[in-house]
Amino acid sequence: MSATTAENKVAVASQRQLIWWRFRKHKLALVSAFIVAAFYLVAMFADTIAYTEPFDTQSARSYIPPQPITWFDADGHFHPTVNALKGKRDPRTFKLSYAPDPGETRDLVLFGHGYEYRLFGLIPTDIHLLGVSNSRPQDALFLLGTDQLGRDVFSRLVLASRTSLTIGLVGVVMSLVLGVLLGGISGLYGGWIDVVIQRVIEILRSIPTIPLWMGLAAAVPNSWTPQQVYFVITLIISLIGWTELARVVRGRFLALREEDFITAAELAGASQMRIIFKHMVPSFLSHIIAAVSLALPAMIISETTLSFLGLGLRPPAISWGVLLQDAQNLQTLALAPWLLVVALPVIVVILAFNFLGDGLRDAADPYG
Amino acid sequence: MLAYLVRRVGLAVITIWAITIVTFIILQLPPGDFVDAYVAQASAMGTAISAGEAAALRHAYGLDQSVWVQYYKWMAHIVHGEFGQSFEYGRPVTEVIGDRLWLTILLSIGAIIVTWGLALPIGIYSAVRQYSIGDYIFTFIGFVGLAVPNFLLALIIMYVGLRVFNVSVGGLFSSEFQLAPWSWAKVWDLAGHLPVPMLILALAGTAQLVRIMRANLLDELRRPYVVTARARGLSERRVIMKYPVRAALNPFASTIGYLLPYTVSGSVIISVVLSLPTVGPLLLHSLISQDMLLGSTIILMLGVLTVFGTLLSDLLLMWIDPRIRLGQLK
Amino acid sequence: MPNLSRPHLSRRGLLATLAASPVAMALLTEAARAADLAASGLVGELQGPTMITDPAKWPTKFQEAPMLAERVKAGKLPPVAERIPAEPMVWQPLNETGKYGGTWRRAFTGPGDVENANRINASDKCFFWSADGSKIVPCVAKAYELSDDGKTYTMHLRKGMKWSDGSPFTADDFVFWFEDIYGNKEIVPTPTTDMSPQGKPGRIVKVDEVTVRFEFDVPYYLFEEMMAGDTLIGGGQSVRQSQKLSFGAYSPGHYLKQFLPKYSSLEEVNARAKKEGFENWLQMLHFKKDWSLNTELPTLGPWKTVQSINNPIWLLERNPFYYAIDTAGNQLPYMDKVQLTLGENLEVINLRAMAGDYDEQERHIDISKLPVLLDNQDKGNYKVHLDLGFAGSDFILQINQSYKADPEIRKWLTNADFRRALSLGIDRDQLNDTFWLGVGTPGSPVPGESMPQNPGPEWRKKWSVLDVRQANAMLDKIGLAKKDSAGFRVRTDNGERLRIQIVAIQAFMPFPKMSEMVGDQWQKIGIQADVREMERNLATTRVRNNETHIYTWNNGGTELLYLFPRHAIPVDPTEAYMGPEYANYYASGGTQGMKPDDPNILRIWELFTEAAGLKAEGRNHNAQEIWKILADQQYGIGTVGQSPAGLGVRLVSNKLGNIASRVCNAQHCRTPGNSHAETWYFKA
Amino acid sequence: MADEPILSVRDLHTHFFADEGVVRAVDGTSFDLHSGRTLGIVGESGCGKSVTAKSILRIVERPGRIVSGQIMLRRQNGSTVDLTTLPTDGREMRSIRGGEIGLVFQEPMSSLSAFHTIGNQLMEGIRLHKDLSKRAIREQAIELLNMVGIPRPAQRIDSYSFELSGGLRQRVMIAMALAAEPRVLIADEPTTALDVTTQAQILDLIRRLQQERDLAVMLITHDMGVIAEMADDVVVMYLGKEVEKGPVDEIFHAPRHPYTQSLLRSIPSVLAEPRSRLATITGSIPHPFARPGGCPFHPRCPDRHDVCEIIVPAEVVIGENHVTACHLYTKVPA
Repeated sequence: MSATTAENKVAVASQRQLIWWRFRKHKLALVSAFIVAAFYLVAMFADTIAYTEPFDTQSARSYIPPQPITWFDADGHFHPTVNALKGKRDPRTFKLSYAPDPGETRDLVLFGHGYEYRLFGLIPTDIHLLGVSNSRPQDALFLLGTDQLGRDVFSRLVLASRTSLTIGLVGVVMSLVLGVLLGGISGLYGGWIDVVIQRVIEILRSIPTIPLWMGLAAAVPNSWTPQQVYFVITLIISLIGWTELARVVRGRFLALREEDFITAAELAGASQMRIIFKHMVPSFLSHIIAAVSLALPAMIISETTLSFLGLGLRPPAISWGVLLQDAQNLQTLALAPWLLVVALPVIVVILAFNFLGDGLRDAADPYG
Repeated sequence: MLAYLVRRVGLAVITIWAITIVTFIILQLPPGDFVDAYVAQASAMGTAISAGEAAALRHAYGLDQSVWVQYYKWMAHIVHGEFGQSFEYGRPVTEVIGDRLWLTILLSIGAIIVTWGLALPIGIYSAVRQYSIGDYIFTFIGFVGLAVPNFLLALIIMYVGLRVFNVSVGGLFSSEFQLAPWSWAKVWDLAGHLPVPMLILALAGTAQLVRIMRANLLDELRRPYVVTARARGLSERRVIMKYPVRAALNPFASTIGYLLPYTVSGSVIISVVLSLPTVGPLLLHSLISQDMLLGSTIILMLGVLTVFGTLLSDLLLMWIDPRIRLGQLK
Repeated sequence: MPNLSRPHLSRRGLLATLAASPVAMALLTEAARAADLAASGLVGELQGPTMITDPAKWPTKFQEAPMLAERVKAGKLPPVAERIPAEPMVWQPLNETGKYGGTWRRAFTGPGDVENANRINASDKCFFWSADGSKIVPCVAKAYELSDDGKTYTMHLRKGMKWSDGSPFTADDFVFWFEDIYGNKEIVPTPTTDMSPQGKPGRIVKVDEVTVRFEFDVPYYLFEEMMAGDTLIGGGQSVRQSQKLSFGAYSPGHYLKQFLPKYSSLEEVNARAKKEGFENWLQMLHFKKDWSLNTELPTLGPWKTVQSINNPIWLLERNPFYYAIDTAGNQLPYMDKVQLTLGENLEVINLRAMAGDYDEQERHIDISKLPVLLDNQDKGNYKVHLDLGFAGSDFILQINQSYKADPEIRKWLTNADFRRALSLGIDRDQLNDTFWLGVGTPGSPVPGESMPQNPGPEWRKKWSVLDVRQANAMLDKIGLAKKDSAGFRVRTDNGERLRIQIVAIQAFMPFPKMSEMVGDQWQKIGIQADVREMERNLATTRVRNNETHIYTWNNGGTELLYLFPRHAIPVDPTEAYMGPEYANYYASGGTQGMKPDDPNILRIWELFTEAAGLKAEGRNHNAQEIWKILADQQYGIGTVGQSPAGLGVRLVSNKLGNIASRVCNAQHCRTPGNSHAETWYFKA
Repeated sequence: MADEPILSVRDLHTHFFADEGVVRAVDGTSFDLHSGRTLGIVGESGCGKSVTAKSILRIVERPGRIVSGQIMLRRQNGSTVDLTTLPTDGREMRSIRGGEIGLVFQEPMSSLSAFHTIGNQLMEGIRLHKDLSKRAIREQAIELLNMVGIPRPAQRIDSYSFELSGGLRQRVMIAMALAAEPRVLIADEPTTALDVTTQAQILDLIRRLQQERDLAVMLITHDMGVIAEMADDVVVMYLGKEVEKGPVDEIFHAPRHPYTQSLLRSIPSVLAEPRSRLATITGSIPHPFARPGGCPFHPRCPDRHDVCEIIVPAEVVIGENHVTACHLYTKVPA
């Protein structure tokens, strides 16, 4: 029956097209999708976009404020430059101050040379998106200022995005899968499975998170590398995050089981998996999307809490949470408020993920 | 109904018992014991405790016994309505916790009320006016609240309070009431100190609740019963408040039980920063110093409150959700 | 998983010379630093009140605080003349005679912070140190004699001295401690080396009511220092009998007897313990003898606890029987109360300090906030003082000599040239500028040049200056010439990158961040350092289990090596970051732990053990020899020291009088203990 | 038709304004409802039937909006009002919803709130439109339930929707729609989710109530069988446009528009089982945004000409009350 298969194709295509159309009409979601994509691009090319080696400490660069770029030269031609800086610690106030060294300007160049790295871990190169002429970038370029150890904030942010947007998300995905799966099983099968899962959730949720973290983190072997420790800590955080979702999913499953369209689908002989993913999951997609867009910041914030417990993460595992935690002190607030800029990408990414989620939900909406 | 209650209370008791075991195991996970922590702390202060003394202390505090013996002794205490002795404070655990538990509950309930009071209306507004300017503004503020760690927020508030308003934020009592016995003046003083920590504590929770309320309500608003209610001639306001909001609120009833440990977990760091006399810092401290009985008692108390909170919220759910009440849903 | 390893850096090391950098900062030379510190006006002269020891100059008429005068009037307290000993401690205050009254507001961090007020109550020590920390001076005891053979130490107490409850304080209280506390194996299972020179236990004997004799079987010339130092025997009641400790040479026997089985029966004391909520009598005793917990405990210091430490406010009130007066005959202290308010977080304490919430605070003040603290001086109505310390290093990398889990790592940690190269690879000026704001002195861990045990100025720089080229040459020579593609040296056994772990906990100073900087600097010598930040308890457990490669701490207290050796040499298993198994061996007399195969460590032990039986000159010589070995061997890599980083950033309210412009910042001075807070007062 | 229509819709256009473009969900529909008569509106899903019903009640959800046209309602007091001019949430419009026009919706389960008893929801409708005492309202509600054929109505009034079978729920829905004695009943696919027997019972009930109360019924369905059984007049809609309109007999016996023809062709016999579905019409309904130019039906039309792709056909009068919009019947040069 070639006629019908052709027909089906049209139907399927149009269904997909439908979702795409619906998604496209959600302008903010579209923009968000681009932002998320841009962040992942940045993470992918982190070393290229960073212009200074993010771990390079130098006391002579401690707490440099964000540096302005001079876009045009005296003749009004486009010629971006930055001023070299002269730093000095006031012997009475002990404050560092930096003044532009008037004679010393540096040209900003695209694709300049900087520290060496391997692109995608393979190709050795020292080309960076931004550079300065006749100097190393870390001696002249501080777009977002530097931290106490004289490390460039911009470059660190860029490199941290890599960790936060990959390993950080693993935890979110883990708790999502656990939550939907266990909640679903609990709601679908009921009986003793339900009772057991419910008790486990109840126990996990009655214990405050801090002892759980401390207990589990102490079990991490001494010999592990910082990245491994980071990964495990992320898993630990997610291990506790799934319970809320599981309970909600269970509740929804219980309620939905009774509804007409599920009964209809059952009568029609649809398989259970098909019912779950085709019918049940979409119907509480909003909740899942809300839960995910909430889990992401929670994950990043949790990292900042860890340092309180003496479980802080150290380089090379730098993440946004680690950078944010570095900014949590009085001297930052008073002397180097620009370090708080770290919160910005976190907010932007969270918002973008959230709007993207909204857009996808609307697009796939069964009621739309 | 009665059978159900009996069954649930039975389950609750079993759950609490399981919590005691899990608690004990978790607190035993980190290496070392209280005496180790104690020796480490003493070292940091420049005091040497010899190995022999450490052994004597271990014996005096029964830490040389196996975990299960310690557990058994603790349970024996609990059965008698006691909770044993805090190693670090040298006083019965109940005395150490003292007023802190009630202040914690007070602060948490206050924070929960603030959270709900802010989140539900905003959530309803955001759902009904989805994609309006207002919705976007609330979304933005909410996520900013989520992305700024509580610690930083509290610190900023305190710093601004000092630099700009020249007030010292923190604590739950003014210095003149710190040591005073309870009186109306002290209660009034407490009331004056509660809003700032409550607000900080509520902020992250509010953003979360707004998102969930908005999502739930969006799902409900799409349902046909809303159309039929409209077709009956109800005003828009009444349509929304009576039907979808009612349905969207339903899942929240089931979370009431968990709010307390959740808020307490969230309050640990805020309490530390703002020097609030709640159980949060005590818990953190007992964990760091491995003060087993103090730590496990606090966790147990929260656990009991949670389990009964859950029981209550299930009963509440039963009461407000006819589908459950009439046995439609298990 | 993305590739998180550090970027390829080999060229950077060669390029990175500060001279080429357009970011130029005047890095301070040592001379310039001293000049700048003077210019800051924050570092003053060591000073304090003057002790008047000539009875002829003592006042004969006494006054007391108004709050006590009322109680005397009500008949609750004997008149002041009867409360003061016939031989009081007489102080001529630093500037002027003070006025009574006021509450000294201060911060503490919780029940673990007993030391906070132990130190301001430190005049319950038998002997103490002069304001500049150089001479032993009388305190609770008025004088001592040491026999020529160094075996007998006789101590003279003040006539008519009383406990805070009015009971007489006599030689019996020393005997009580020696026999019933220290002598009770259940309370103190193993005797302290402080009382047992060369493992031979000493004795305490009552000569008469006011004379106590300490007898030893071997010469113990060091004992005079031990009695004045912050040691188990000489620390005083408040520090040595709080926190479940049971040392300190004397105890209020008349009060504590009721809690000991010896004076009733085991059943009776246990029953009492149960009744009061304790598991057993020992737990009860630990509570009862702790001045910070038990408000009824008789004490000797200027203030006593009236609300215990396990509250949001730890409140102290004047001791009506305190044994010191000023030259005008006023019973000290001037200030009525000390109110310590709980601040569980460092940021909060510093913020409140800026708000002027504390009248005097040097503890928990963070040097990295110095500019902010200075900014707020006027607003908070306080002045900042910097009290420079004497210890060689506020941040020291202790290299575990007894490490054995990984033979390859052990091979390098125990290699002197490897350690020296690590030390040469550290740019101390960078650390000093970043974390000490340039006020510290970079160099090896040896104590300050003003200290008698300093081995000589040349040892400050021994292996302790930045020399990347030499470090690389040394590492190449010892067999670590091979590097991986990223420029890091590789192990000789399997060719993988050699990873050295630095364990750092957040204490005193931001050790984790400082370690990060060191790790970054070591890249230039091809050494990969993994910094692990841990919860303190976990970290010390790992140390004790001999699992650490390098542990970061300070070496505070080592400026008087014999009084506080464990931050310098492996002798005390409770804190032996440079070799826990070796310390076990030493402390157990060779029955436990691991015997060092490094002759230098054996030599250090020999010099150290011998010193107890030497007179001051010989002792100092031995200490200098030990320091020379330590500086040469680099078991602990010193960075920056003699700074105010620990307890040396002092905020004092402008309302307070008789405040020293600089106080002795050292372990033995019990900072701010030997500046005698009982002579401070509120001007208005 | 001599008598004056109770509700007359004239050239109604309801569009949805998405960012992507405008969806013309209802694009020029006109029809009249008369007391005692049934108008059937038929078409495939997505053709704008339900939006037409919602437009009449002014409950079109955003971003939908009535852009033009008139909905003239002759009110009980004799006055005539154009519903499109009333504020949607205003008092007058609210009194018309439920009060003058009742709506029965297609999904009886989800059209009732599970958190409230059916009595609560039923009485709410009465209370809104009638000034009666609590007891009187309850009595009337029970009477209504009785009227729609619910056994033991006095007990059932306190039940929840999920305790009732699908048929009973739909009866409750009808009772609810008629609670305030409206003169117009809009039934949107009232029998779709029901089994065959119940379907017949519900249709019987609607017919009975129509006779008793002289109701004007607007029956929306995709089921030609139901139309044949119930309707007096028929409007056939395709993509928001009415393509053919006329008395039921003419539509069934002399369908003019190819779409109507194929709809009818898809049932083997007019007299066959009423449950027969609209089966295969070549192709599927295009997406609203991808609305074809010219005659909207042309991509699927077996009789299409070139002109169909370009020019939208105008309505052509075929017979008395029978019009269709198809180029086959216009005099446009081919």
